[in-house]
Amino acid sequence: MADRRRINGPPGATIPPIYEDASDKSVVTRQPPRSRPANAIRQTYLKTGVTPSASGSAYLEVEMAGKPGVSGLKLSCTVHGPRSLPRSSLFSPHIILSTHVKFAPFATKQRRGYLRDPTERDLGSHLEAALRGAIIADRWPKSGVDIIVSIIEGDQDRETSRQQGDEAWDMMNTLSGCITVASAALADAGIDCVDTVAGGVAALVRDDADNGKPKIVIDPVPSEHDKIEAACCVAYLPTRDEITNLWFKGDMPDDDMATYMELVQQGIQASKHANRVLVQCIGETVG
Amino acid sequence: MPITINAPSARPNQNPFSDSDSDSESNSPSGGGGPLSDPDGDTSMLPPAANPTTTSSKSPIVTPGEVITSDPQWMRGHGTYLPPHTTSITSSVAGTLTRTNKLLSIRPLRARYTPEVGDLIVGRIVEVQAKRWRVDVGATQLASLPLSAINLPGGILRKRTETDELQIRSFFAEGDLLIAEVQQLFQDGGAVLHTRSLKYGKLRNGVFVAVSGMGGGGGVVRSRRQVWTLEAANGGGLVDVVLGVNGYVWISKHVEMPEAEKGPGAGITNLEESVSATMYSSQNDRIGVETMREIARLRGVVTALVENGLRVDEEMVMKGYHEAVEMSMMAGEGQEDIYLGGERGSQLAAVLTVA
Amino acid sequence: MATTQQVLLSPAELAYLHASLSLTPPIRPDGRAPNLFRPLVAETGILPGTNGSARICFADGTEAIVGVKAEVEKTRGADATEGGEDAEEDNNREGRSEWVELTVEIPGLRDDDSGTAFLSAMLQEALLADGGFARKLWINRRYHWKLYLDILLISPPLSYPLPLLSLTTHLALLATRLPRLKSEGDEDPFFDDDWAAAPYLYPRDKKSSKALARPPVTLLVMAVGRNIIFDPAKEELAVADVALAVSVGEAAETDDDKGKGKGRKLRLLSIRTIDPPSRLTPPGVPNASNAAYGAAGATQKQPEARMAEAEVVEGVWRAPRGGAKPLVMAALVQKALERGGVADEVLDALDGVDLG
Amino acid sequence: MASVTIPGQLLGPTSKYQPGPGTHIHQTNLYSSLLGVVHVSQPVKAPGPAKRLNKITPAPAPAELPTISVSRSGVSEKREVLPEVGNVVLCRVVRISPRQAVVAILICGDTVLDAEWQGVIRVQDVRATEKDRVKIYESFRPGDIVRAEVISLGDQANYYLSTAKNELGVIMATSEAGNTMYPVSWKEYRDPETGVSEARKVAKPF
Repeated sequence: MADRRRINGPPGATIPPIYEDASDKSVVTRQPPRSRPANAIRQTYLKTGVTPSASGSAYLEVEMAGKPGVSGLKLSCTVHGPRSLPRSSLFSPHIILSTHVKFAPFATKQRRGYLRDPTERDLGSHLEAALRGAIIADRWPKSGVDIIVSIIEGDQDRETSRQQGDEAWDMMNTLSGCITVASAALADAGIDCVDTVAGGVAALVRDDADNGKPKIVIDPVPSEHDKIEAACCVAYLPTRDEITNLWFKGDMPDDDMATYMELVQQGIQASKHANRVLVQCIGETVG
Repeated sequence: MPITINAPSARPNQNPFSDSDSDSESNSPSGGGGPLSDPDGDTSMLPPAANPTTTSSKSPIVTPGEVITSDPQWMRGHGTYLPPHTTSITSSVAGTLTRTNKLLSIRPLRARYTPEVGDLIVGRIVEVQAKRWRVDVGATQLASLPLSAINLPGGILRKRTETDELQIRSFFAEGDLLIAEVQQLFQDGGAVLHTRSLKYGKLRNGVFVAVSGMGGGGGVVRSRRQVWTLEAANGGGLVDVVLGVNGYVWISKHVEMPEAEKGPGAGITNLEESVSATMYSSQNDRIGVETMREIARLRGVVTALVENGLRVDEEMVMKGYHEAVEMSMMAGEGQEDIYLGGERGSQLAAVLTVA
Repeated sequence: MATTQQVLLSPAELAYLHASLSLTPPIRPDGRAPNLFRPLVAETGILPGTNGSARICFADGTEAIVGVKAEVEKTRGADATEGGEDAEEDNNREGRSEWVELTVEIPGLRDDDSGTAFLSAMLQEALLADGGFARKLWINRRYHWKLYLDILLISPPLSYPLPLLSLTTHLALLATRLPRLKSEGDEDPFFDDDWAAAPYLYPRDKKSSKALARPPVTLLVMAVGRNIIFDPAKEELAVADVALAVSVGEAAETDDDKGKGKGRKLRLLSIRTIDPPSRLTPPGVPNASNAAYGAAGATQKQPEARMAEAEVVEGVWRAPRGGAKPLVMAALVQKALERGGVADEVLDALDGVDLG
Repeated sequence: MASVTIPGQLLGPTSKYQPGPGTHIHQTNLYSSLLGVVHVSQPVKAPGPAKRLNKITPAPAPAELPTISVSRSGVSEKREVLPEVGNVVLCRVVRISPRQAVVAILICGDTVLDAEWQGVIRVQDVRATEKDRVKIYESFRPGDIVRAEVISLGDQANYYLSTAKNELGVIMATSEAGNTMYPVSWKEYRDPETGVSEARKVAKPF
């Protein structure tokens, strides 16, 4: 995929514009704080079969809460295969899964290059781990399937300058969207799965409005909170009650497991919400 | 303590082949007769090292280009060469000097396995082709096992059919381990294997460990017996050990050959038929916990021998195993009593080198 | 491809390994106790040209080295907020994640391989999750240190190299020193060129020269059945039901923690699921449906094209499907995080390495 | 009973059904593994419709449970199937060599395949009799459409196919002049315009 034949310029060669923070602190534009309840995800739109030329495809859109005109995550996923492996590859008793996650160059505030950067590869690895647990690989010997997720619009608010500074929290939301959309596309392609896997994110946030007391919310929007302490993204199989991928990071305030357990539990809840959307969506295509 | 971190130290000066070298190489029939004295009984005949630096250091290691001797009484063996217009035998590899009567050869410190006809090896299938398998035997090249060189299920009278070709993967598939014998060598060092014996075939019921084989500094050496069965301690039952000459080792629960005791009444074909029935099975038998523990202990012995630069053969493995059993008894009923890595491994090796 | 390398093992081996690791207590192929690491040899300060370096190797010859280099860099966008009161700023110095650049190189893998990207993202994530780390690189409001961590695996990866790389990075960071700052305030920084006076990145106690704070460590934990196994070797990972990389850091002791038993207080920094290679292993064939089994094989059976869906037969390997129960995962994390548990002892052992 | 299932949906216990395509077993229950329509087929007295009668086969399954399966048909036009041993496939000859003909499998059973799977017809699998006198170039030419049966999953790249039955072989061929030909005998096709015959392994017309 990546172009290795010629030397491409570094994708981030220019310094992106830095928006000057308003000197008067009171005028700082701030996102309205989260208006949804802590245990609700944003509205999600999902549709399968959007790309006729692919074996399976799906499109996912997450609304952006609060502000009008600012859009949320937009993902498109295509599944190609099962198809025969290249002649050079070795015999495989299983289907060979390869996942590609790519941001459109304009998907985020800072422009992305056409080559996949380490973040995208990393997301690809996460997605692969999440899906590999879900598919029944031995149904398709000697074949391969490519799963390509394009992030058309990232889950970012362009008006905040470097308020949070860290893209890392956005990645979790993006990954959970990738998992859900890829799961729908796999079902559309007719590849055997043990269950419908869906992604969910939960975060431990600290808001000044709550006197800095940490609380757990699902499907967090980083700009809606003052500080995200920790977050986790789960890929969850609802009927089997199993997790295929868990990604947690953050700074846990204490060493007791209770907060962690609660966070994962809430992540599962978020995934169940997403799964409801998923099931309804793929059910509709048949009806 | 779940972790041990040591400061780096020079490897204890063990000469892996110091006293056993010529033993394993010349393999004299009276080899059991205690530690070897020099067959010639003449230590002064040891080739004088031309390089003064090596004489001062005790290291038995020679490096490429090092002149071993210019005395014409010695003969040039593997790992040495004669530079043009001289008569001095020079090393062409880094390794230890071996002397067999008048023959000087260098055993390289690290080398891949070089197959020889008749070697009993353990191999792993890496590729299945139309009429043959490609087998990893730890050599520079993959060995090949033709479909015509295996025993087909159903006995010797069975004719090879086209169906066999089509279901070649049901005999051996990618990843499968097998015991085989080197039947033939190509000029380029590639080997052709065969499994046409009841002793050979697919391996199951055990664990695999790869150590360096013939030619390595420590590892499996060619000896009289590469395969044997032992009565494991602590009620472990019978355990088979296969030391492939290529350094691939298989340790498994002993499986009684069905109807092997039927006596002469049962024809050889009958026997063959019943044995070959299980030849291509990939289903493990039920294995007791005690057996598994002893198998793990044996595997530990083999790795400990290799990590401490000792040779791996039946004698050393058996000695090491008995020692390991002793050691765990001394230590008492601990959870880690089968572990033979790190400290415990060196301890074991120390005991073995003294004995 | 997979985040972990595919290993070629026969179905019979896999079935044996799985059976022996599912026993209580599990029997590991090398006889280790479930929480026992492979013995290591470690040293620090091996590269004089770096700000800090370390080397760790296993007995099987797997070896990693880490070099840490620091450069002074102008903080981007800092000039915009020129002026202001110094005293107040000192407390909320903000570290930024881009001040740390971490690369992993594994022989035999392309540098843009997703497995390598995954490894380096994981190590970096653990470092940065500890918010205090980037803050240490702050020089003044206009300048900061840019820290380059280059992690090299020297030998081909005989097992999943994550724990090795993490431990080596930990040691290298412990040994890292930055030149002492001589300038004051927001002027262009200049430094003391006496290396002996250079302070450690992780400050130490003057007397015992023990580090007061420590970088995080990442542990590889896997589960087979109900057993939890640390530092799995390649073949053990090949039968794992689930494998996690758990990054653990040290937490500051508060007063009411004092009585909570021995060991240090730990906190969780990051968790990642490692895609275990077990899902890509070839399945075994039960004797009952093996075309080459028994005398029946002689009669021409149609070679089975595809394995029919069947129930589990004892002694026959089947690649696991699906994921892991949330409770199993929680147990893995709990075990790693335990006070006085494995992570604690690993930190202790790393503390014992002479930082020369 | 035709209801829609999604992957992971419970279908019933293994004590009641046998698993068919599109289902999987988890613990003791059967679950769907596809998005599709459920079919339950009662066991037939003689299992397997096209069993050759010249062989005595032991009774295969003592349990005579109905088979439950989930199929994609009806859900979407597109569905991918893998060629399986015993399937009759239609393929196009891609290239020939003295030892085998390489083909691209286009249709498997009654399904048009999305992807192209490669297959080979080895010289010994061309016909059932006089195998040693078969010449590939007298049996197939590149561009021919061939009906064949899958006999093995083959190696990493190829499925092994056979045309060693009367009703298998070339069903469509073009002459060297470029005209579509018609079969005249079990081993000949003829060009209607030039009248020239070309040798082929001809499939017996139904």
